[in-house]
Amino acid sequence: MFEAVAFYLFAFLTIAMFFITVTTSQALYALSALAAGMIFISAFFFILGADFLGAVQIIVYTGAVMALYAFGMMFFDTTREVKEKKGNKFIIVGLATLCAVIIVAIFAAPIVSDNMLSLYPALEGAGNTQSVGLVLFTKYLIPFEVAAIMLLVAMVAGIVLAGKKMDLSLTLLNAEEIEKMDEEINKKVLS
Amino acid sequence: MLDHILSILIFFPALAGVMGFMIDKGSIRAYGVAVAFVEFALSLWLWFAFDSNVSGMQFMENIALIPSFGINYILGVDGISLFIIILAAFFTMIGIASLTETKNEKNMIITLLFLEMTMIGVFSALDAIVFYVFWELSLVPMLYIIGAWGGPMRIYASVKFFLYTFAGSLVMLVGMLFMAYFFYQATGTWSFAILDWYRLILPESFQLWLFAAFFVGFAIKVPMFPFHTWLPYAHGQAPTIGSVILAAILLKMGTYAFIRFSLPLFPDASVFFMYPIAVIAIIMIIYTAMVAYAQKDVKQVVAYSSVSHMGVIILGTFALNVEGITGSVFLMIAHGVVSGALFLLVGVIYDRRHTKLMSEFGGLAHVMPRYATIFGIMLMASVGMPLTINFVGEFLSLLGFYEQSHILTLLAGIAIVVGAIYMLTAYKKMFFGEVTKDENRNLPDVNKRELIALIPLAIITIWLGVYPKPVLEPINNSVEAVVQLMHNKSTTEEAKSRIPNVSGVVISKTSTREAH
Amino acid sequence: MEIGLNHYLILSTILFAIGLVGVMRRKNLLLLFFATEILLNSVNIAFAAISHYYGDLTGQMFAFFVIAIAASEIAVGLGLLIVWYKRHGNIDLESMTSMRG
Amino acid sequence: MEKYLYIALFAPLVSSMFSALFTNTPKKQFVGIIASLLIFSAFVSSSILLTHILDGGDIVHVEMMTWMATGNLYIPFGFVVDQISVTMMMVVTLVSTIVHIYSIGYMDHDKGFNRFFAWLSAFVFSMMILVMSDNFAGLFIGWEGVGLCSWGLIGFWFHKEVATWAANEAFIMNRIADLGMLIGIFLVYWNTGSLQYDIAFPAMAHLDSATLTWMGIFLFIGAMGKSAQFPLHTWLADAMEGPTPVSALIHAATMVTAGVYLVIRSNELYDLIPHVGLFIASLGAFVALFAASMALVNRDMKRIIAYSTLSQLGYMFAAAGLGAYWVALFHLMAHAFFKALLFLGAGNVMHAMHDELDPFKMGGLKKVMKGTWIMMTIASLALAGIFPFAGFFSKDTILEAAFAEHHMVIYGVLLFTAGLTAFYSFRLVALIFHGEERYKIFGIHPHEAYKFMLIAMSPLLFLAMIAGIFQTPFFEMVEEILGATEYHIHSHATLLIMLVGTQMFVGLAILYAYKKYASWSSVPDGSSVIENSFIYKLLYNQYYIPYGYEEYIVKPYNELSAALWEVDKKVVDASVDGIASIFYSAGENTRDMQSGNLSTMLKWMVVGTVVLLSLAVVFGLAARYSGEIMSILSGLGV
Repeated sequence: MFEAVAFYLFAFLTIAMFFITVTTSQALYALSALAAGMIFISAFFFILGADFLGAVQIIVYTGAVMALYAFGMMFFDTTREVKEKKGNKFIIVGLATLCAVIIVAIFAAPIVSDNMLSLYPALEGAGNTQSVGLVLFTKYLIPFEVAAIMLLVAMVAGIVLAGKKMDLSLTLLNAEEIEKMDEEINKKVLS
Repeated sequence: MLDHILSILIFFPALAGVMGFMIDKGSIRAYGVAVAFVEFALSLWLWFAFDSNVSGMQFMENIALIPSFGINYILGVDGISLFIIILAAFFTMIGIASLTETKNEKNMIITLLFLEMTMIGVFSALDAIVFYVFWELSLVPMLYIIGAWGGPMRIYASVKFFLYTFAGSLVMLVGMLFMAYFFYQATGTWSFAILDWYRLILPESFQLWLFAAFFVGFAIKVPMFPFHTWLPYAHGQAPTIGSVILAAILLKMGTYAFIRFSLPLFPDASVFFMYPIAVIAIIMIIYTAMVAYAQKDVKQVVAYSSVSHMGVIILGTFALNVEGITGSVFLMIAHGVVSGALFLLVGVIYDRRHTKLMSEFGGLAHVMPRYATIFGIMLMASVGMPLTINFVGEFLSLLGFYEQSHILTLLAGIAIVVGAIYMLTAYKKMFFGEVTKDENRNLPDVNKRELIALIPLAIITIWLGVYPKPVLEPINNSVEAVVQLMHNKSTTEEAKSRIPNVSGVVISKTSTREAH
Repeated sequence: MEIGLNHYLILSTILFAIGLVGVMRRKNLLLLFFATEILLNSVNIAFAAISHYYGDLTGQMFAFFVIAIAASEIAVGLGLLIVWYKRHGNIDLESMTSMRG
Repeated sequence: MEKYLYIALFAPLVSSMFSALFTNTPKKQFVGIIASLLIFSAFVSSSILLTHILDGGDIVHVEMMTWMATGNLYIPFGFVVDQISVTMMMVVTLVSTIVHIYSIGYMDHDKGFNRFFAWLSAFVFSMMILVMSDNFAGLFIGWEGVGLCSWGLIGFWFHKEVATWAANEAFIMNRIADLGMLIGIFLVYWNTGSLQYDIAFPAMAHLDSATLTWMGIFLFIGAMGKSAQFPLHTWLADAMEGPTPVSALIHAATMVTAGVYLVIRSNELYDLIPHVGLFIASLGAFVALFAASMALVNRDMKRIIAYSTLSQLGYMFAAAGLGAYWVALFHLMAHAFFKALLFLGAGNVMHAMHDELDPFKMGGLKKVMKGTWIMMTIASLALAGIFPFAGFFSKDTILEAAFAEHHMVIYGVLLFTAGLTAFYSFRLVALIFHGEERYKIFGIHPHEAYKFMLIAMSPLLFLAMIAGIFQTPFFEMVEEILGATEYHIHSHATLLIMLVGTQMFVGLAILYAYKKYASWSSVPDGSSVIENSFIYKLLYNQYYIPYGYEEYIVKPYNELSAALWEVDKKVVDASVDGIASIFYSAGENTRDMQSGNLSTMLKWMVVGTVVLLSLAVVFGLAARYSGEIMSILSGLGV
């Protein structure tokens, strides 16, 4: 009973947050709503007994990713309203709904759902951090290492891409130099 | 070395071609001629070492490539493929030797060497996948030759050539995969080796579909009516050397593949489709001959005549008896020599006048008597004059098909009439009459370089016309094996009766008369 | 009332649909990124739920890797966005038409 | 004896190749002389072979080497000298020797002197293969070879449009017939299993008559082309564009008789199918009359002789068709002599008249060209069949044969034609050599040909006069191979009446021709009544047959070819291009999808996802309910 209440509550909250994320015209709202949605999702993980995953969710998404977005947004002009594309909203929503309905229909179809439920009952004790660690460092060791390298590479790439001329500081430059830089940038843009 | 002579034959030109990139521009021609000559000498050695009394494959090589799927690098040569390989080497040699001034000569020669590799590969491959790989690879150098050195519409022509043949061969690939799958179903092991496939007896309904799949690929390559329209464009736009190789060797891939794949693999389907294909062949023969007659461009005349002659080859192939198939294999060689020579000859006049329109010529026999003579010899070979190489093949092909159908042979025989009509008309327009155009008055006659290419061809034309035995005998032995295989494999009553049982007949070739 | 796998799957589907809506209607690339995050997360829920109900940790592992990939994607994606912004002064999808066929 | 056989066969080849070496060099007298000597050596060898055969020696049969051998087919280069071929060899080598020598003079001023001898000797070689081969394939080699050489020689003056046109016409028409021949050969092979005469002919006795009929018909079609029988006759008259020695050798004495030779060679076949033989005889008789009628009014000297050749070929076929093979062969031989003589004489006249061919523009030439006059008159007498010249013996025997076989219509036609023959021959002689010297109007100064040319012709003159005495030895020689019966009218009185009657009829025709034309004084200009009569026009235009061919065969062929080319471009090729353009336009239309706008792309991506998911549903359902679907479909009768 408690599980059901929690599920529906968090389901409602998650859907609401994500809905705001995709509909709001304020980037900051969107960011905040997304962060909130992430946290609510971690709740599902806890309900499902995937504690470690829940923790990772909060740390990585709400902590790291959101921070990254927040920093990223500082580069862009986020104060103004986000212009949305003109176009038929019905198509968009319709397509998405159709997609969702089909997927639901597939899962709800007797043949699929019967197979799924009747085969494996839920097991207690699975999902604790220890067992996750065991699996992660034995069976999935190589993917884990690869993921680590990938993250490293992504980090380096992020720095290299974003960090050009990071050694220059606007506060340490005088006005003329800044103007010159602007001109150069403009030239590049024009070319 | 003899154990690997086929691999050497295939890859020597390719390696030499790669090395060619390092050769200086000025000496590339000598290098190319040298390589092609060595290759030709090797192919002659192959002939020398070939035991013409053996009907099966010789010089087999077998290296596993993907054993789990039965894909192996299997090579081998029999009487059917031997001479086409030699012809390929020969034409590459004289092609390079007679190459007139072209831009990017180096690229051309290297491309030709690569093309040689693919051609010899196709004719010596005994594994369907290897065969397919070489088959498709052969498109690339030809595409390049047409696209880079062709006439004003070269891009259109080369793309058309490529897409057309490529589309066909994809269908063929599907057929091959199905064939391998059926083989797997029947035996439990995968194999793409043609010789393994030969042992597989398929039910007639499967044969029909597979035959059709293979047919599309081969028919476009031949090219059979109504898939022939890429050929005139390709010939019209290709440089001389491209046309020569295309007509002499590349087209033979299709007819060769009919004999290598379609007939022995699907004997019942071959009998089933014999009449429709014969009708197509007859349409090819007469229709394209008439179209050839309407051409204004002499190269197009030769191109359409090529299609027309290929019709006779197809007809001989589907005679399904030893005489017809031997004739068609011989005609492949004959047609290679003759049409190759005709394209070279057209190239000679094109180099001098930069036009191929017959209305621009006239009276050339006055100014270029040697050229007119050689052209005349090739013309007569083309119309099937006895004692020239073409006659032997044409005669045997038609003779063979006569056993299957009298009336269709009569119709196909119209080839010798219509062939004479367009060829003689073209010759008359070009060579006879007074010299009407001033530009033609001082044309130089064929020079030494051109003679190097043309004289051997003329000699072969006459020599094999008078004494075809050295070539005919190995072909005959291999063809007898094929026909016997077909007879043994065929399941339907009709096929059994259409395909003769060779072993049951006393072979009276070595009669007592020949003994003395 | 028992919460079964289907509930989670349907939730995941709904979230996925919302993500799709975002992907389709957002013009601002940054906000488009948000939408992709939603898509990834919706899948994560499905993974975790399946893992739970099947008693197999593989699902969680996948979710874990998805998170890792999402993180690196954001790192690289944001870097690229910044470069783009420096060049063009905006991050509108409409301006990215150099891939026109 | 084999040595002589090889000399006879290959001396012409050597001669041809030797002459061919000099084709690109200016005229060399020695080329002609050496070529003539080589052909003469072939003649000598043939004579030795003839004496060998006459002495009752064995048939010389050699097999030189294998030509084609595949499957059950075995074709060697085999040569046989028997009574038939030795006769042909004699005719060929004798006439060609004379023509070679004659040509040295005739082609004296021609640029292509050397080339001419190369072609001429090549022709002799082909003809020798044709007559000496011991199988049908070898025969076909020669058959096509003579066609080729005839093409080269008709079109010898290739700068003349008409000459090359005629050459092509001759070649193509012969090709049509060769197709029939080829089919005949195939029939022989598949029914008898061999192409060797000595195997194939005996095997034919066991075949059913329908097959044999087809065989006979197709082989005869081949013969029709080579011997220019109706309806493939038009090329022969046009072939007169070639140099006159060529006309004498190829289009009178040898090549055109190849068809007759074929029928004679296949006598064992035609004996089995008398109804085809009767058809051949009827066609022969028809052609004899038909050609003679065209010769009556023609105004081209060479064409008149050509039609006369055609007419005489008709006689030969009539004889061969009636089973009188030896008579046909004998007439072939005699005809070769006097017709070659006639042509060579005409060549002299042409030279004298600077290539003028209209006999109406000549007249009175006997004063300046006495030798030629005598020769042509005697040749014409022989042609007309006046006793005791060659034609009397050969032609009269044909008439007797027709009479003896009770084919009175054929006999009547042939008899009537004999009269026509006499008339047109002497019309020609009278117009050329008698009457007023009309050529003076055109400012021509005729002169007699070289002495050695006349001497070269003299053997022919001699033979045209005395060939008749060979009849009995000839008959004795060939009777064993041709199984011949001597055609004798049993009642002497009938025979006498026939002979005298024929001679009188012919003689009257000659006298009428002389009376009408010997004193001709003007050049007709197309205004006289007779020239405007329907029959004259019909005959003069060769029954409008060439016109009909041109109009109803050549032109439609041209148009059909052009139309087919359009079809090739506009239908066959366009349909392929159409398929390509469907793809192309599909791509062109869908490129908007790839606007480069990411959000559009994303939208399409979602569409794709939906489609794939739907497909999954559909297939899932289909898989689940496949049994039901099948039952429903089968219920619908699919």
